[in-house]
Amino acid sequence: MNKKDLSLLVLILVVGAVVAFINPRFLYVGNLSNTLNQVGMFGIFSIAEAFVIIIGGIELSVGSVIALLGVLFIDLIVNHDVNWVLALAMIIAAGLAIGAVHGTLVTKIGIQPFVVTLCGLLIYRGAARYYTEDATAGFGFGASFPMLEWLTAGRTNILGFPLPHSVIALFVIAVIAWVVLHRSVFGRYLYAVGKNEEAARYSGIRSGRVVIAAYVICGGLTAFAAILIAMYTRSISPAVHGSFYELYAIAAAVLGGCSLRGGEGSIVGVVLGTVLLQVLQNLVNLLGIPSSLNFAVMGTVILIGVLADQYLVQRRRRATTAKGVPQASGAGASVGASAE
Amino acid sequence: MNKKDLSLLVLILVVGAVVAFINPRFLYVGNLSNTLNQVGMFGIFSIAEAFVIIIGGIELSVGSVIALLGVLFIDLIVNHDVNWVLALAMIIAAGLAIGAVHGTLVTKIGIQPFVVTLCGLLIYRGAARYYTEDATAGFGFGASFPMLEWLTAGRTNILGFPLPHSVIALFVIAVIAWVVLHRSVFGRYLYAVGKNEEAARYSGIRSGRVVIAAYVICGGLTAFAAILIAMYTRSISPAVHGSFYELYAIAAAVLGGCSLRGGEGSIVGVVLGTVLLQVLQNLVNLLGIPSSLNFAVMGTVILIGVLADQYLVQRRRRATTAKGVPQASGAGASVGASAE
Amino acid sequence: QAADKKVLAFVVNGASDFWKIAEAGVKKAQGELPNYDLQLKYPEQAAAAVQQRMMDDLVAAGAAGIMVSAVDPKNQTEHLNKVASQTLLFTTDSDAPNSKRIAYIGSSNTELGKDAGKMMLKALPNGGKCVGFVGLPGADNARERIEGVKETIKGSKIELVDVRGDEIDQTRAKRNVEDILAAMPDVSCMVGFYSYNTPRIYEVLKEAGKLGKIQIIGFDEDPITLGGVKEGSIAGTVVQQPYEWGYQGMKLMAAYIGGNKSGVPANGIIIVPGKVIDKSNVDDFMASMKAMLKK
Amino acid sequence: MSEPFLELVDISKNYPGVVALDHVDLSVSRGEVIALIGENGAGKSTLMRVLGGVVEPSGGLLRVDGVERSSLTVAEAIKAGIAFVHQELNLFDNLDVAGNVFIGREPVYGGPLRLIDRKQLHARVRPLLERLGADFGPDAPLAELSLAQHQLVEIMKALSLDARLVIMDEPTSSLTLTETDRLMRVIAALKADGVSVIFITHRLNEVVQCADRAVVLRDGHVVGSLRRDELAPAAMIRLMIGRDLKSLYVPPAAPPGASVLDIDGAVTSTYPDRAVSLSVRRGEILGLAGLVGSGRTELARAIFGVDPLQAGAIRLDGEAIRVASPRAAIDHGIYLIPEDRKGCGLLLDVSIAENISLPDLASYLRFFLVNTARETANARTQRERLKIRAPDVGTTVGSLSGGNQQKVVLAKWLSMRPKVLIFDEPTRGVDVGAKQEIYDMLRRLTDAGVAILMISSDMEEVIGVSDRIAVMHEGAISGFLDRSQFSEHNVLQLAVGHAVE
Ligand SMILES: Nc1ncnc2c1ncn2[C@@H]1O[C@H](COP(=O)(O)OP(=O)(O)OP(=O)(O)O)[C@@H](O)[C@H]1O
Ligand SMILES: Nc1ncnc2c1ncn2[C@@H]1O[C@H](COP(=O)(O)OP(=O)(O)OP(=O)(O)O)[C@@H](O)[C@H]1O
Ligand SMILES: [Mg+2]
Ligand SMILES: [Mg+2]
Repeated sequence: MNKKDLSLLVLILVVGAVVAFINPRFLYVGNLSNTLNQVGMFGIFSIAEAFVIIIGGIELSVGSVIALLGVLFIDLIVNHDVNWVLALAMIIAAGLAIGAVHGTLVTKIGIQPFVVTLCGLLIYRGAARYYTEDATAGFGFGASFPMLEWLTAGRTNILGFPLPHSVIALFVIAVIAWVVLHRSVFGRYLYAVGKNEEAARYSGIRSGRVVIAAYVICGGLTAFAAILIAMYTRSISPAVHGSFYELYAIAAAVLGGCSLRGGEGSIVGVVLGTVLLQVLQNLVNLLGIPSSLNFAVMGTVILIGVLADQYLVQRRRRATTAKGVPQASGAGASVGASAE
Repeated sequence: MNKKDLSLLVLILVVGAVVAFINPRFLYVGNLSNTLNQVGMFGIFSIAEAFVIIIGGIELSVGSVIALLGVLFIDLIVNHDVNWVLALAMIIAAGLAIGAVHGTLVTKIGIQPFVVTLCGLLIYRGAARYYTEDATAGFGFGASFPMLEWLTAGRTNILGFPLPHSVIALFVIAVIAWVVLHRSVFGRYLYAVGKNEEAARYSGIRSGRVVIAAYVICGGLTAFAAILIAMYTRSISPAVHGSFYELYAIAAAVLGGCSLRGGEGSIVGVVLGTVLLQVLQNLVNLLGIPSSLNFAVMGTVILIGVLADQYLVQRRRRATTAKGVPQASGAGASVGASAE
Repeated sequence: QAADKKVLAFVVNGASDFWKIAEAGVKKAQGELPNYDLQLKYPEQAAAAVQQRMMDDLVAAGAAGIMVSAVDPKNQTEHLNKVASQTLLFTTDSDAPNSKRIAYIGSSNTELGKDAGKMMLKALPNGGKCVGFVGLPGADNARERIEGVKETIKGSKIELVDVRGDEIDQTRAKRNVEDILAAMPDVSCMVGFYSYNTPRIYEVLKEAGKLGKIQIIGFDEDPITLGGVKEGSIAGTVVQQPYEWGYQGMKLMAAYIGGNKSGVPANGIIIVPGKVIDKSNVDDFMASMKAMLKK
Repeated sequence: MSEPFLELVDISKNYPGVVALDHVDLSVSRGEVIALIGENGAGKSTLMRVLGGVVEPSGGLLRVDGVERSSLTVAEAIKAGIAFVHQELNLFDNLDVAGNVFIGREPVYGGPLRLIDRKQLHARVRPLLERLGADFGPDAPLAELSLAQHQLVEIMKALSLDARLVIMDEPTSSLTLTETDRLMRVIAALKADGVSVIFITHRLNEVVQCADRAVVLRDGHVVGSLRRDELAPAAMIRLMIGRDLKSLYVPPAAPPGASVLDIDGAVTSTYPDRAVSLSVRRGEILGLAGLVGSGRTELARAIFGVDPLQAGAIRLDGEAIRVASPRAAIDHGIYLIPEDRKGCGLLLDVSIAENISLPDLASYLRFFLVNTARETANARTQRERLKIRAPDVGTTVGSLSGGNQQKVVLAKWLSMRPKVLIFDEPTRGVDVGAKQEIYDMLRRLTDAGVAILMISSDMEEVIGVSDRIAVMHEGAISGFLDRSQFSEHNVLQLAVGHAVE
């Protein structure tokens, strides 16, 4: 765990402690379990986004993909009586395919990732709305897929704590992603391509493939998150479902230390970023803050957290240099950051 | 006008011709005038965004600022009986102040622009909603400020064409912005800081000030656009007013040749990007395309345009190299673009 | 040939299921109006500016009549007048009484709220704390419904302590219910003001095993809401009749254009009353809905 | 010498407006050390890029082990046993040293998972570090290393490849004598192992030291080849630039005047417990020598206001000044020509003219706008003066050869009116002919009253150009040398911290 992750964790603990102090119900098992459930769903597609951000790209179509694939998934199992295992596989495959298309357009045709995925954002949202004729897709009353529901939206009691399966899924995915990013050769390549694509090519890395792979992973994970979210809401209004979720994902990744210039970011950070965002949502409801202030509270807490972090970093640096101890790395960081 | 702008213009003309062919009403004076009015409003804050993108930053709070300042403006003149000239000046000042705060947080404290302006997006939206208690702010029936209305939302007949004043404002702003960006020393500095902040500093450019100036310009122009938009809609639901407008702005800038890595972009391109986005909106309504497909059509046309452009560029390049003529610079561009 | 037909457009205020029912009504009217091309238009965002733009474009494209559910009727008056000066304009869903619209057809949200309030009084004879859930708390329809509820329960032991908004994000809608359940264990009734809010309440209470212990009062006719009513776990729901708006509105517009203005009363207001659906009449209602949507 | 295993036949390469290579032939035999020399922009790097698979030639063919092909990809080149140290460094500053050295060839375990075997990775890097005498560990983050240390990492990367041919494109341009010596020994060892080396450099004594053969390029042609016994600087210069060069040192026109810039107890962050004091006098060139990492660049950055000074004072003409930013330094008349041209010196995708005018735009104003005609005219003058090889001043700097880029960096500052000039490795990658031009210019500047502080790792340059030499060792001045005391030996003694007898 690096320093940035640590200070994020401290921020979460401080916010949590303050909320728990004002309203102890924050710590109730039920509430924690609900919040964790949200963390699970949002964390998965935030990790997806992080993969793309690390290679220096961006994926804006997350929310629209969640809407489109969610609609398709429900449609498959409710209206077309497709076996849910098959439907699940089909949806994940669709997500992978979307990722492959994005990656190919970016690398082979050379279109800016922002443009490619902005078009994705528009097209998939439109497709979802057109497909359902703007009607809400849902399970209807009493429709039931016990096994699927239990797997995706259920909770398992562990030492008296109802652990949501979504968070178990997030845990598994995060561990795998961590190993891939921080321990495997492929992860190295992701960081290398994100930092300096030309140098990566000079080192014999097939940077095109690495970029495509990142988008494919992102697509697959987003599809999986889409299914979890669909099973959670059990109904999808294609016009609004998942809109703005790409911002959540990017925010979580950036809070977690990813730089939009590529080549930076840690999985632990992204998960912690998601936790922070979800705790903030929870806080607004628990403290009875008017829901109109929801966004404002979120923004303010993030800003204060980041400011405090910067302040501490600068104080520490000043303290060490005054004492004559060699200063921390990244002397240029505070200045260079302005260009980040 | 560079090549990129030219191909954007061609795309707009092609789309326009197709629409006019299918539904000649596209060319009716009233319709063109309406579309131009939209171009005026959206173009101004897209130019604002371009300034920030050129220095390598990003401004996500455009939509929220438009909501907050719009609400404040209406509140000032309707409920507080402030003279509209004064109110206008106050709102512009507020926009400049917001920009200054963003710029300072980015340069002096060293927070990533994405984080700063994301917090802005959240906070200003929340503030607007809280201030109005989520109620719609508007002029109500009969409230009238003839001079202000004429200036901001009126149209002047020029050779039989009702030219909206918003588009005149855009024209004036675009000309000034063009001179500033492409001819002045300050413009040089903006591009230099966006391209290589370190090198700019070594050349004696006060990069911090340049960055702050870009955010201030962005804030001021956005405030102006907020007033025009408020006078156009005459009512603002703080929860949704202007939401997603930052995406429009970024999309227009990127379509117009700005790179999110900074240091690139032209004013002509940004204006053309706005025109394209607005013509596409108009098209959906005029051709009776189901509105659920609105987004999808927009995305598809943009994608096709960009693809065609890339295709032509690559063909031209191949043709020249085959002939033995030295190939265009940036051989690595198509591959390097993947990292853009 | 379709281009020769006169276009009548029904511009709604945003995409939702609710308007699907209206669309069924419009479709029925289309069957009876072969000389007209009836269109239902969804703006891509529930924002006044977007809707205005859409109407401008429709006028430019030569629509003969527009029936609109204005996003923000109070402040859109001027623009509505501009539209009314160029084509036939009806309003629906929420009226703009000061505008030059020819007629309004729809229900009164305050009345619907009052209906819901009455239901709450009946469901909670001993009073209790209630929390409401809504998409956009600032929107007029939401305000009027909330007003209606508050007016009716005033003086009783029932209290509407909070109304949580969710920006029409279903994930947040569900999460809001979960959070309220955690924050207020003594809540005794929940009100879903928008059509999708009630099913989300139902699901959360079901998962928490609180069905029956916490009363649910809903609006609109989401299938899950109706299922819950039928099951007895939802006290009841107040529905509007958008089908009638779509059907009657289109017919009236066509008639008006054709010269028959008798359908429009002097004040121009045609109220289609809401309906309270509870366990007693839910089966009938579901059957009639099914019949309506089939056509 | 055995049969050539690699041949370039009739290779050409065209860029818009430039013929970079014009029907070049070159063959490489096992265990042969070839020096590739020539003026800036002669095509050396381009030729090597063709061999390394980075650039596709416009014509000609490559013969590898007898197999003919029209071009190579990077992967094929690596597979054919060709390792490449690029002139412009290509490293990842988000990885550590070991990660950079073995990028693309990480030792793995875990079967299909392909996890990185860190232990083995470090174990493999350590001997390389020792071989080059690097003073940092395998897990040092690259972002914390200096430019010269980056260059060492690049070299390690090539050495780790187990290659048959190692191409080094100006590997020593920012190395000092010590590291260079070590590199010469490494090259000898490679040769003994039967590995071939192609070595590009503008320091001709290095060629004499290690090469079996020198191939000279001019304007994209091979103009000659010198055998080991013909290798002498004068002969090489004659082939490269077609004429002889006079000796380096030109004495100042007048004796140095009062001190202009005084540094008093300056402390930088890397060496917080050591202080630097020195002064530069009007009309003199003070050479600043030292080993890699001795803190010279740090000092220059602090004087120029890029990094804050931890302690100490700067006086200009006797008055204490506060330099908070480069702008402030420039306003005081103190200019810095940075060593890292790619990172700090240039906007790569901007034209030559705009790069040159950037620090001095205020003087190109006409009604608040930039007078582009004057800008272009001035850029043309500079191009003439410094012999920048480019089709036009509108050419983007990124497409120039390394040495020509360096000349653009110099041109940026030479068109202004400085009081004190700090050059950090002014001739990094500049060819002998142009070097002489630059030295002449330095002298002209000092004769006009400018004080120059010249940081240089090139021993020949330090001794040949300076009027006085200061030597740094671990963040402090270990001694000054007057012209009478100038010798390689003395500089080295001071550089490693010994006193001069
Ligand atoms: N990508 C490119 N686009 C256009 N011209 C180029 C490009 N790369 C190199 N050139 C041109 O090719 C010529 C040869 O360049 P090269 O880099 O091979 O020179 P060099 O001999 O290595 O010089 P130096 O000693 O300065 O490194 C130069 O004139 C240069 O401007
Ligand atoms: N950005 C940085 N962050 C941390 N340490 C650095 C940084 N840049 C340089 N250093 C360290 O500072 C020390 C002094 O470096 P400096 O560049 O001043 O040396 P130098 O004498 O100019 O040598 P050369 O440039 O030849 O390497 C080195 O040990 C280097 O590791
Ligand atoms: Mg070279
Ligand atoms: Mg140095």
